[in-house]
Amino acid sequence: MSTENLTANLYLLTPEFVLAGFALLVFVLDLFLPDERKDLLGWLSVLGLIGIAILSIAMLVGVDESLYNGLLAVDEYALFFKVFFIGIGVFVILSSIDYVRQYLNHPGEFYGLLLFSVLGMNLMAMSRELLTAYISLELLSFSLYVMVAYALGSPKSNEASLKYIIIGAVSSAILLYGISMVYSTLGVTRFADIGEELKVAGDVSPALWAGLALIVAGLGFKLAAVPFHMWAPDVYEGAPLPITAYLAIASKAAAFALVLRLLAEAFVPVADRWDQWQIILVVLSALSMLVGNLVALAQRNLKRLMAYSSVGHVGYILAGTAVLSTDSLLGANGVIFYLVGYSVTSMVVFAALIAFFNATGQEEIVDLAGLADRQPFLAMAIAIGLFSLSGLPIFVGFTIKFYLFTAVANEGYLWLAGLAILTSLISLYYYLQVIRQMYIQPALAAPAEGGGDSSGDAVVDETEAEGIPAGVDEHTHTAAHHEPSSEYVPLPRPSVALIAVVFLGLVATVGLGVYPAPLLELVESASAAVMQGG
Amino acid sequence: MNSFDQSALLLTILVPLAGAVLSMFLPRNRPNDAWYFAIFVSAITLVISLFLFVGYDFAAGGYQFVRVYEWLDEPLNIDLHLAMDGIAATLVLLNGIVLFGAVLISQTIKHRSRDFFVLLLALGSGVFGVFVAQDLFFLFFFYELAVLPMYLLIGVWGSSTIFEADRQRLWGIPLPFDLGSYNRPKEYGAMKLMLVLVGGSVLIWVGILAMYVASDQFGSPTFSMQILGELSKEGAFSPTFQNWVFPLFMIGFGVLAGLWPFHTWSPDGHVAAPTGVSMLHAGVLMKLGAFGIIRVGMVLLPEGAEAWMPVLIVLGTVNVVYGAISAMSQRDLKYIIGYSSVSHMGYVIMGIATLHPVGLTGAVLQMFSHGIMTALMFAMVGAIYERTHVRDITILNGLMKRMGFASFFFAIAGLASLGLPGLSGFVAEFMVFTGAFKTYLPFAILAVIGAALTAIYILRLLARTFFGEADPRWEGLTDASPVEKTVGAAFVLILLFVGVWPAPFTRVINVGVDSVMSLF
Amino acid sequence: MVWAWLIPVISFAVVPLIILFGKRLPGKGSPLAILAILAGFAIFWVVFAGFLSATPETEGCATGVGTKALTCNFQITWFEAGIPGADTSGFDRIEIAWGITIDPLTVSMLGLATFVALMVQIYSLGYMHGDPRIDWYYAFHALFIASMLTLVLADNFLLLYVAWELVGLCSYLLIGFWHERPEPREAAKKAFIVTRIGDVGLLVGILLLWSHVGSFSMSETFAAVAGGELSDGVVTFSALLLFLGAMGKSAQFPFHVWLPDAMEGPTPVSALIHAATMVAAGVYLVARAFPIFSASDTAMLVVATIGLITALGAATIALVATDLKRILAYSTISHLGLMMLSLGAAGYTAAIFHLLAHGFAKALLFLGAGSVMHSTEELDVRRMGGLRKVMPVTAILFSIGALSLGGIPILAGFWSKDEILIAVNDHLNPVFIVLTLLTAFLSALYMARAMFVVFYGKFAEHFEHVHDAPPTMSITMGLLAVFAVFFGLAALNWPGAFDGIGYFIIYEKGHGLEFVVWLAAVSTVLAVGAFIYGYLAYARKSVNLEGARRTFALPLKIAEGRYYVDELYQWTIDRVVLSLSRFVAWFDRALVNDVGINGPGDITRGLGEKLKYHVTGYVYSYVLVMALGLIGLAIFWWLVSR
Amino acid sequence: MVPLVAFQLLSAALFAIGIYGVMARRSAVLIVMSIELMLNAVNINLIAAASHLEGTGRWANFDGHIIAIFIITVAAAEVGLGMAIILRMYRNRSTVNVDEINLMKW
Repeated sequence: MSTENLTANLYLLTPEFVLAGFALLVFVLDLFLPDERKDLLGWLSVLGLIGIAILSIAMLVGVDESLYNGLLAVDEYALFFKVFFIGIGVFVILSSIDYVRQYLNHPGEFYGLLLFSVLGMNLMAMSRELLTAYISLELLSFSLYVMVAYALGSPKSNEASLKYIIIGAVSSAILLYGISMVYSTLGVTRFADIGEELKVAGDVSPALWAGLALIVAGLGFKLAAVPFHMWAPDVYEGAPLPITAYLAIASKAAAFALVLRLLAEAFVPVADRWDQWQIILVVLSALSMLVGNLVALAQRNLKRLMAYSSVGHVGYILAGTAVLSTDSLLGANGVIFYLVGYSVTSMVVFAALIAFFNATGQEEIVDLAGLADRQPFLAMAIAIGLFSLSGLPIFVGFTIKFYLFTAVANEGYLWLAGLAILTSLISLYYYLQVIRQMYIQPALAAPAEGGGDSSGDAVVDETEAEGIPAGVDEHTHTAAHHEPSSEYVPLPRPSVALIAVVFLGLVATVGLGVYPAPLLELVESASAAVMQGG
Repeated sequence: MNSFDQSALLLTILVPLAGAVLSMFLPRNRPNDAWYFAIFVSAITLVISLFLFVGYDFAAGGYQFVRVYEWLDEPLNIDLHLAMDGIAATLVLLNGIVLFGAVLISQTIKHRSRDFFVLLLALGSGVFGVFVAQDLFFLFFFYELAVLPMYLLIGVWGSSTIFEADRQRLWGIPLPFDLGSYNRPKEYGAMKLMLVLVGGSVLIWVGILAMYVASDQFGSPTFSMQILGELSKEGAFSPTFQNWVFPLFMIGFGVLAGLWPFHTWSPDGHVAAPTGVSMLHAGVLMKLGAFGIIRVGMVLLPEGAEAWMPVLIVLGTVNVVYGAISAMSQRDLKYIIGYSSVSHMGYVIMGIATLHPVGLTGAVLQMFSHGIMTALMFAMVGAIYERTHVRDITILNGLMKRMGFASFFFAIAGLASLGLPGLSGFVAEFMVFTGAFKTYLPFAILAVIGAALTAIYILRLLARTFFGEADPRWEGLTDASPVEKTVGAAFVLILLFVGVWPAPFTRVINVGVDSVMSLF
Repeated sequence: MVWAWLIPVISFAVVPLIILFGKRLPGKGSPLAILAILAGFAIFWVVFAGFLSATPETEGCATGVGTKALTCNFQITWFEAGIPGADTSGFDRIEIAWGITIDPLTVSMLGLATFVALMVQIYSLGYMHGDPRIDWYYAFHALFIASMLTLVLADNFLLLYVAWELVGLCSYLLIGFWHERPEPREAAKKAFIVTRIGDVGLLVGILLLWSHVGSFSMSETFAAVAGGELSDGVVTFSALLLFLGAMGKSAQFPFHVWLPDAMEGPTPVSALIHAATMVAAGVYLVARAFPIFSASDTAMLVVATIGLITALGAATIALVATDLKRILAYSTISHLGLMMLSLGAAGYTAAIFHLLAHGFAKALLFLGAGSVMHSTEELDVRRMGGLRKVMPVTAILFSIGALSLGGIPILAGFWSKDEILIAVNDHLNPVFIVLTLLTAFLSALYMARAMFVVFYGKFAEHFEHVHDAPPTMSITMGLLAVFAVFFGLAALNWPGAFDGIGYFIIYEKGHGLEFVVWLAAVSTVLAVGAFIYGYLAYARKSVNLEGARRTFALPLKIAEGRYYVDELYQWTIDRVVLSLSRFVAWFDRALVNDVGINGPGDITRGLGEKLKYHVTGYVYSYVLVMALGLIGLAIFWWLVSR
Repeated sequence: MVPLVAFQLLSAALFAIGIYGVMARRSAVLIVMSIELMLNAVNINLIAAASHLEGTGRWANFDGHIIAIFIITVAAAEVGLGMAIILRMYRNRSTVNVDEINLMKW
């Protein structure tokens, strides 16, 4: 424990320091900006984040170092996720500017908190030690607690944040308890050391496996993996839409970034035990796939739907983490690739939904009726996004699933891959229900407020169409579709920022689906760094 | 081998796809522009596919127009490997023709026509891809791509069917169920089609993964069908493995081929779909399934194929007879055609199941002939339906008087489908029978009987719908539009050509069949 | 002789021309069709001459299998399927040829078909005059005759089947020509479907033969059969299956039901297709495949029996039928039965001889009936009578046909029927000859009935205005009548010119005209007796039939009910086939689809609906589940780590 | 000296009580307090472990203490945030009874 290397390469943390300082700057500026100019903060944070991304790329490419005596890693893996998270941050901010202006107070803090949460995620990707991991995780969570509660007027948002913080606190307690158990049995908290200790430890004492179980459970909450998923739908539904997007995409990705490093450094090297412990992750993943996709079938609210579907996707990614192995990068690649693809696609969907919400203030599935006529671009974006999520080509959703499931099958879990494929079939059904609303159902003349279960049931009933004279079919009946002039109210065109986000997202969705090779090279360097290095 | 030869296969995929992407930027409210552009694109693809079919050197045989594009290297090893053998060449031509016809026929699509043609072209591109892909990943990629647009194509531009038949009596006793009444909203048809087909592809996907994993034991794992084929030639895949993986492909692809009992998506889907889509789907898409069974199932897992063919021949025969019998009591024109497709795909399945060179040739030729024939039928039904808004053959009658051309073309297609010599249907079915006679005699006889049943419902349909004195309510009907006449005439000519001189097709198919059969 | 292929091809060629440009051509294209068949008739003579002069040394010719007769084959490959270059006998490849074979059978059929077709088409000029769709009529005619000629020329079974189906199609189209009326529509459908059922047998038979011989070529197949390469079972089965096809086309019991209904078509069509040529195709097929049939006694017996049943049954119905055309139709069926019987009795020559003689006579009769209908627009013989007053030409010509067919000596029918009687007498047991004679008597009787009721006896006044047939019709009838009278002389040996049909159309060995005196005498007596009785009964009305009617009330009723075969079919279709199909359709929707396909989907969705309630909304329940999950996880972990 | 397992049992019990409190209590405030209980259980565990590790005397391993300190800080922040949210809930709905806080379910 020599002291010089504690500060030797401190400069490697510059991006983080800058980010923290920048976040504080935003807070401060907020005080001086008049309310109507608050948008500037949003744009400023976007610019700042981009700058930081460039900075970190410029500084850290090819660096593979370990700070604070192995508490933080600065390697390709961390860099990859840093840029990834910053990217997500940028997109979320871009897509939330209008929303914030329309629905939220205190934009300044909003952007500041968002920046802090990005910092937290970056640290999660870097941390190689339990406490550090925990602290950065809390940094993320706290910002999220606040942001979920951000819609002050809305009881839903409030309830969501309450539930979120209670469950969050409980699970962080669980996580800490697990940490303490591991610490008390092994006496170490660095991932790598844990790995070493586990290698030498003869038989695993109850305290140890209890502790490991506790850690997994604690992280399971962050991942929203079954059975630690139940907060997700409520929080997603209650939170402001951009925050829902942020939860669904960023916090999940960050949690996986942490889990991946933990597994890679602490568990995977312990070859014989890892073979046993894989099965635990496998079970979690199977449960998540099934529950997430099945319950999503019964949803009426778009945010809840996305919540459950994201639980399902967590199941897939968990399957990927279960098949990590030292001799093949396939699993790690699959997980990271899937995270990127999934985030890109969800970003498209959520951005489009935000645009829709900004225009209508609705978030039930039935409210989307006739969107294809009212705002074709959004409809197309959502449709493509959902097709991609359900794993159909030529979109990235197909490629990532194929890659990941191949990895899973290749590690000998063909049945798990089969289950995953089957559940994606189930997911196709509810995604198609949404698409059906947008493209097939006629637009409602007067946008129905709220929607709710009643209109939700109506959706189901419409599958039995009304009687028409024998033989003569519905042609005349559906003629309404065929003259698009009447009925529907066109929506206002979304703001440039949103269109930009959606468009870039679409390009990425299709581009990565058709030609993922360049991305996969980066992914490989990242996974190589975490699986073999360190 | 000039540069065009080398990139021709890629073009078949890219041209429609690019066309789809470009059409997105056409003005929304000018339907005809989209149509003209789609015609332009599909015409190019037609030319390319013709070039490919003619350019395929059947004397040399084997895979031609080979081109490999690096896509992903280690650890997944996926190349975009394109190549075409005799079987694929025929089907590529079929797709070119039917796609062009479908686009032409879709003149009547006015609502959101741009989106329609985007999806239609994407569909066509996917189909081309399946026929020429030599890598399991891309085969599956294009397979899904071909299925993807169907939901919207049917859901948005389709039509629902509500049909109340009076309660039937059997030997004078009223039966507890309405034998003939059904109620099929287009959403249902679309959703069922989508889910069932993707459900089939679940099995395919699992099978593909299984192949990949299995090939892992022999050097690096791979999706390349060439390498996998080599491996299976060397007996790399144990019989047990083949016996449980082959059914995955057999059922998975079989679903798309309308294999009983997974066929019900096909009548409902085709009925709900708009004309152009029915043409493409019944005409080409269903062939993907049969093609997949040959290209993936039989070639990669010969032993499994041999073990499972008895099952497949039974199912195929059921398809033939069952489809024909259920078509007999239908009253909706499109349902009759839909069930006849089920029945005719039965011949294809049988021909495959015979594992006999002649039978297999027959199966492939039947794919082509049925593709043209059923597309023509749907086109003409569409023409009739556009004008009458009725498809109930108990209401339609005497159309020959008002719509001479449409009726004539339909009649020819009908005769082709009942296996009348001189039209393409006969040659193909006859070869299937020939093969089946050598291998599964009893089923062959059943199939021949099935062909006779076809005559019953086709003639019933013709007599009810086209012959007889025209009902006054059809006074104002106009005959087929120039476009419809063009498509009809062209397809009729193809039917005649194949029926009278099948040699140009058989000689190409034979070499493909040869290489497949050499594994058995 | 090679140019025989031109005969059908020319007619094929004019079909599209008439369809496409018929409307603009003079006479709506009818001259085109007639010229085509005229050319065919001309070429026929060339071929005939060429064949007579041909010797086994002639290129392409050889002595046929199982017969001394000369057979000439010319072929080009049509298409091939299977492994390229594989040996066809290995069944891995099939090679189908456009091939023609020319032997006495073909030549005679060519002659009959071309000649009758020519006559009928000319006749139709008058009969169909002014019909709006005459171009289609002639197009179908051309297509029919082309297919018919292909059928007789085909040298392999597949090509034969192709033509076989095409003639069936044309028959369908021509029967239903006046499709506005429901009866022709139904009749056409019936004809096609019933024959199609037979065709299933034919195709199966052909494929069965292929699957043992490895070739579709007739000569090779016959060679294989003669060489004993096929087991008796196969031979018998394939023979019977082929015969099934023949039964369908030649309207043999129980497939005869379509022919009477087919009379709904235009009368010239009935004359050409349903009397002279197409219905004879069945007989032709059996004769063509005689090496196969003669190799199996069972098959021969079946053929004979079916033939006899058909002949007798149809004759009795003809006796009581009241529709002129249907009388002729049943008589056709009966005579086709006789031909089959003769074939079954190894009376190869006799059968073909009768086929030709009957072809001329029956065509003549139909055209006569046609001219009667044309002028009177009446079909029910009970409302006719003494028409000879107003249409003498038709009356005479019709009578000639009737007498000839009735077997009055020196007319054509007499000779051919006599040959048949001899064959039956020689090769089958006595029951057959007795019944055959009975049939002969009956056929004479109903011919007498038709002839006397319509043209003789008391004149039906309401036909005052009626006038005789126009020249196009009467001339053609006249030409046919000449053949009906004198064709029989072909049986005789004309030293130098033609040594008798017995030496021309032969199987195994030729033999001159046999003449068994007692048989000839009996048949003559029967025929003459029948006509005299008919004259008394139907023309003079001096014999009162009421007594007979009362005594034979029941058989009469059954005969008038046409033995209720149609009813049986109708019942089967309505009650069995359609009910089955309705059931299958229901099964498909209600079970396969709504249960088999929707079921899993509904279950999954229901599962989701149930499962969603586990998220209660109460935060503590979330914690509870987390805790339980945690405990489960710990236990599970412990389990797997031990 | 007191064996480690005793402390572990104590902390386990405390943790269990805490989690039980979270489940049993209906008032959000009490729930947050129970969470504090759980966190303190963790602290006890850590300190005990730190002092017993490697058996080399009292201050063998500092990590436990450090972690504990961190936890205390974080817990404080957590409580602050939680209370703020509960307060807001009370303003909005004039209740902090989690039984009544289930607008969103299923």
